[in-house]
Amino acid sequence: MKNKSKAFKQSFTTYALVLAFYLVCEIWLKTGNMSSLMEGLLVPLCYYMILAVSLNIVVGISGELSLGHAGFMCVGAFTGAIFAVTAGAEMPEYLELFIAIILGAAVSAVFGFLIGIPVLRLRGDYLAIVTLAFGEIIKNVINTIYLGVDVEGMHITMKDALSLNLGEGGKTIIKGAQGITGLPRNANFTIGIILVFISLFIVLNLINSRQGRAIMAIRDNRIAAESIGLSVSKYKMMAFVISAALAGVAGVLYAHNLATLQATPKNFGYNMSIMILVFVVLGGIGNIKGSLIAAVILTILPEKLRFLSDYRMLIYAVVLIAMMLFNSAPKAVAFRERLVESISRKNKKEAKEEA
Amino acid sequence: MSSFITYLINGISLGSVYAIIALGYTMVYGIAKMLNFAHGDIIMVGGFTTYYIASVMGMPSAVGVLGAVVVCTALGVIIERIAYKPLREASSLSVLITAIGVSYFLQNAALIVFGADTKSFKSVIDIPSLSLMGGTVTVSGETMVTILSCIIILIGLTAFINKTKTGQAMLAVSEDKGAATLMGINVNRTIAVTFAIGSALAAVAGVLLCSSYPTLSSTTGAMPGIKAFVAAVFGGIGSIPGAMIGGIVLGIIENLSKAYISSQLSDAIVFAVLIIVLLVKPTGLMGKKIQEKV
Amino acid sequence: MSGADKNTSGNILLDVEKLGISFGGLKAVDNFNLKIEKGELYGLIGPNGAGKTTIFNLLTGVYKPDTGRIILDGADITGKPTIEINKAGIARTFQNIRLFSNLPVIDNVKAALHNHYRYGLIHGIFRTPLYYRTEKAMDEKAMEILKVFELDGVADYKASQLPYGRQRKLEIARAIATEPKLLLLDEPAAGMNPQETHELMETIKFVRDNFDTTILLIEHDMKLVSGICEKLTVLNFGRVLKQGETYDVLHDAEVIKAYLGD
Amino acid sequence: MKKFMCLTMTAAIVAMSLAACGSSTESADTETTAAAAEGADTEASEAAEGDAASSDAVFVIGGTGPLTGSTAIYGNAVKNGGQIAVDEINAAGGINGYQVKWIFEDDEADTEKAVNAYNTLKDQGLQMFVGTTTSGSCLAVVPETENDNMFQITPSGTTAEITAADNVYRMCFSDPAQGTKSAEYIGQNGLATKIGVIYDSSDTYSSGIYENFAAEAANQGLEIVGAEAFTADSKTDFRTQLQKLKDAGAELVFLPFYYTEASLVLQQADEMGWAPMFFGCDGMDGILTLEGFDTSLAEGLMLLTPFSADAEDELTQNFVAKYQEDYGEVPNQFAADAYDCLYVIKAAAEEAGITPDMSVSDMCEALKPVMTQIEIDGLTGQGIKFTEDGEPNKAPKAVVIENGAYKSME
Repeated sequence: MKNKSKAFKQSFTTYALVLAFYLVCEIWLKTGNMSSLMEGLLVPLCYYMILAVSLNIVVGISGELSLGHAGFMCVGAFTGAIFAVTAGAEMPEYLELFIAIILGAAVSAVFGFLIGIPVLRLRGDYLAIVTLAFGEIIKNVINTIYLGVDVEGMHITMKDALSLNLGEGGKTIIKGAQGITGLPRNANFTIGIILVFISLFIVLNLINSRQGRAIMAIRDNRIAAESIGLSVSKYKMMAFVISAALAGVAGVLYAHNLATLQATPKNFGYNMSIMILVFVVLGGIGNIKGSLIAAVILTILPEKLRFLSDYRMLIYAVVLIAMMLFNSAPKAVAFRERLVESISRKNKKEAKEEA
Repeated sequence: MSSFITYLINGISLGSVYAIIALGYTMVYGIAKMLNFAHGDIIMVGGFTTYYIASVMGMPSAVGVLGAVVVCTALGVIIERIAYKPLREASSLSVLITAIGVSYFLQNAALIVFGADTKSFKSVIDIPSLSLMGGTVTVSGETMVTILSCIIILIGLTAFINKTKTGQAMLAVSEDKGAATLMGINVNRTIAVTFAIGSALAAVAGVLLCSSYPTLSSTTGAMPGIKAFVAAVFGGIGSIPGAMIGGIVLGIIENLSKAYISSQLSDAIVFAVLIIVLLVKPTGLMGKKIQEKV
Repeated sequence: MSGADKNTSGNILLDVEKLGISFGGLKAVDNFNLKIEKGELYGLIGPNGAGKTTIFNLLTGVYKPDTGRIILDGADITGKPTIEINKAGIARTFQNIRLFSNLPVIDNVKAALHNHYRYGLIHGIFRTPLYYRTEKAMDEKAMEILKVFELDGVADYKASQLPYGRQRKLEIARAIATEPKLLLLDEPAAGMNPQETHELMETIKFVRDNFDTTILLIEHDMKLVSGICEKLTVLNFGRVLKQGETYDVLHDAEVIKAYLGD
Repeated sequence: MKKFMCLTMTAAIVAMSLAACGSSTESADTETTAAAAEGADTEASEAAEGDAASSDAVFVIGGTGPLTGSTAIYGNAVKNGGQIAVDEINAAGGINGYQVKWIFEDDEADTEKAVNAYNTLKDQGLQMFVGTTTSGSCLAVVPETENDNMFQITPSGTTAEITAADNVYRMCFSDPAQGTKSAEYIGQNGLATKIGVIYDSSDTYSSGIYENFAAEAANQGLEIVGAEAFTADSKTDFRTQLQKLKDAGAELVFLPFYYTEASLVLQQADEMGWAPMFFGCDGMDGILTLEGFDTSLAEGLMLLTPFSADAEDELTQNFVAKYQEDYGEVPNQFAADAYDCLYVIKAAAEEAGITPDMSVSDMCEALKPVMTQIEIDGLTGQGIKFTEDGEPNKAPKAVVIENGAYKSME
């Protein structure tokens, strides 16, 4: 069937793109020509790709605006990090990472479910503001948590490190705003890319499944979807939970890439949620491949603009606005269509002439 | 008891600032149907304009305020023309992202133009504080002026929208852009006017924000902007009285939770209350109920 | 009412009694009674604003009735949510077309097959043999339905790319795919030219005969109504004006007056 | 259509990556030529033995800090302070006869961006690292420098763990030093017994000091009657926190955070008509030069600071004058710390006799043993020496603000 092959082609090119990206980077890296900056960016690129793909489930496939995605990333990051410095500390590093990822995904999924119960009752901008609120709550609460462990087990308080009353040989794990330090830095590019592939596998297969169809049907027309017996709350929740779990995976990767983990407005605040949203919108809502590319471009761009020194973020803002206008303004879209048409016409003409 | 009243008044002071920012937010949202994330940054520009005119150039405060209104209005109209108008027919998400781009732009432009160091803003309000209950409770002049301004703006906006032709055109545009066009309303012009008014309000809000909390840097408007957005949603986004009530309620909750629950968790509590309110009243305190037609 | 009297209750598919709802004090539907037999092609007509679509919304659970009962094939479905009502056997189309406009035509139908062809999320993500088996069966079933509506040639088009008339047909195809006992069609011929309307009439009859279903339709096009409906109910100001065999109803003085005005 | 977008975007990526390759080599080239030209021009390097190798070799010292965002002020201070020191050093003949190149990157005070910024510096040939400016991002960069065995001295990262790595030194006081010293000072001088604290619970620096302060307060017989927090998301309104401390009977309020927020605390306390003693840390420095601030509100404010912009000594006065001339602002202690960092590097480099042609790791190995031997007189202290742990031995000085100026409390 034509339909099938089209879907297959879509998925295939997406996988191929990521694979090509991986191979190019690996060769670049192995031949020693890669700059330290690019080398350092490889793992971040992976988690931003995962975040873009995962938010696309909510925004693109399920059609809901979420401004709290960083909150799930935060939950995953802290879950993975706590595991890494406690039970995982004695394990072989890849086993530790593997379990941390599973745990991070699971805990984020649980949070996604709990938050989804109230959030998914709302619509549109109200849903967006409530997701933003949840993201901020998660960040704020994590900043006040002090967690320690000693022979008697876990101690937790929201006051300060002294109030943990740790016994002999006790170890503070989370120190409020000072977060977690001494994390293993065992994430690497290959693992990151494997996780990108797993995320893509889940999302692309989801889209082409019975469940994905239901989610997209609900997005396109909720009332019609109900009239043919699709459970709106069930499938919206499914999208939300899968999305949260993948964001959790990205968070674990984030936490295993840096030696320290703190919840700041910069990394887990609404600014980050918005950044991920920018990937999705710029890449084309619902367009998985596009969001991957947007994630890569927008992560590298500010770094590549460093030569502008003081004007770096200013130019970044201008580029962002220009890209949005070019990508979405009806006039720009029409212009591009004409351009493509004239090029293809020219090509055809040339082909004819050659013949 | 006097502590409680002090906390309450602190809450109202903070809330009145949120309210005045939320008024501009909600108006733009109500009519242009877009979340103007750059609103907070226009506030910052208003603050800086007043600072330079009044504190640096030494002109009277009134000139500073007027200057801020002029600059912000022009800025708002220019932003609308360049960044938002081309996206009028595009998805609302595209406009949202563009607004975020504008917000980054303003913050970083301010950083370059005004420098990275924080400025201490000199209040433009010269009214002594009011002492109540034998001096145990004080209400600052800034608070009184902010609340008064809120009420004046509230009444003024309501009258403008209900009584003038432009206001009626705004209402029509907010209901249905297509139908408004058919009725001969110039939608683009109406939205431009909306942005002009919204930005002028932002200028006033900027001056009052900086007078109440006299610190000024390129990111001054960002967090109050978000909080005011929350306040506007709280009160029912698009509703003008809702924005005012939402702002003040938000300020009171923030301060009472700092006072009686936990100062560390006050942000979380504010957001939690917002969530609860939206679950009980899904369109905010004063929001209109939207019934989808089948 | 002679038709209803002749039949035993075992043959009644839909039994609506004293249905009523009001919006803000205004009685949109009041004391509405309706009995439809299995396999019937039943028409619901009336002037604009008479409450026809409101009755559809009540039957499908979009609105909860203030009064009355709805019995479908012996089961009380009054006040149930839309999803349950669909599962119980009522599917519908909408006056203003509501397709899944960004999905391919075939997926619009496959989405409606959702509750009849099942596999779990894990099967979907890991593409187990069950996934391929089920998807293949769904494709075949969907194409079979699309063929009836002559939409099989455009199965891969986005629903929004179809012309208006075909969108209407797709909506019916989608509703049929849920295997309803009762199919509600809300102005299926709206916006169609006479040729299209004629084709539609044939299709509706074909659906009734071949998909083992009963049809209740709202329509303004009297040619269609008189051409295919066996029985009619005329609604005016939320109340039943006349019920009975199509010919009798259409020649009733009161009905003519309601339609042509005073 | 989507295809077209994808194509354009992919093209953009490819172009950018190519530009990346291109620019990294290209910029390195231009930099060396520029440096060579510079080197040739300077009299100093000509004087330096006339060695051919020395004329085009420079020491590349770099730093990172937030140049954008809400904490941009601190990164800019470090950047500018470092620049002044480098200019002076170069004018005086450089280090061991080699000129110094000062490079600085924006890290947005974010852990992830700090690593990126550090890597960018490495791509530009970084040899010694003065960074990072903020504590949180410093913790993230330390493992990187440790891995590269890059010599690192942070001007202003206060968290205790930063100096755990043996390649990392610190110019400012650590959180324990400040928190503990503050409590000691208050206790030993009997300033007050009922202490209130306001701190930024979302900030590493502020909560770190608070924690150490609270721990020591118990030993000093101080009673913390209230510890109220604020966060980066609500750092303008302190009235309620102040009211709570007032109701709790606090005699002295400890403010371990930056002067930008502290100025609001002082204003709001004044508005309430409450005048307890206020005590700050090194982040408080700068309050007197805050543009537009009514300094009479800071009257009687005590703070522990290593630096004061209106100190009488010549070094400070020259620095402040130069800073004002170049950047139009009065420098704060971040700028002073950065300035001192460069002179520490100079002293150590001269002691160890390192040259720019050494590898990064060799340089670090050469510098480590001499760090405990050098002693410098800087803006932030006289006779500063470093301990084995990488901490400066300088003692925080307590000052009180009187008549709009710092006055030593010793």
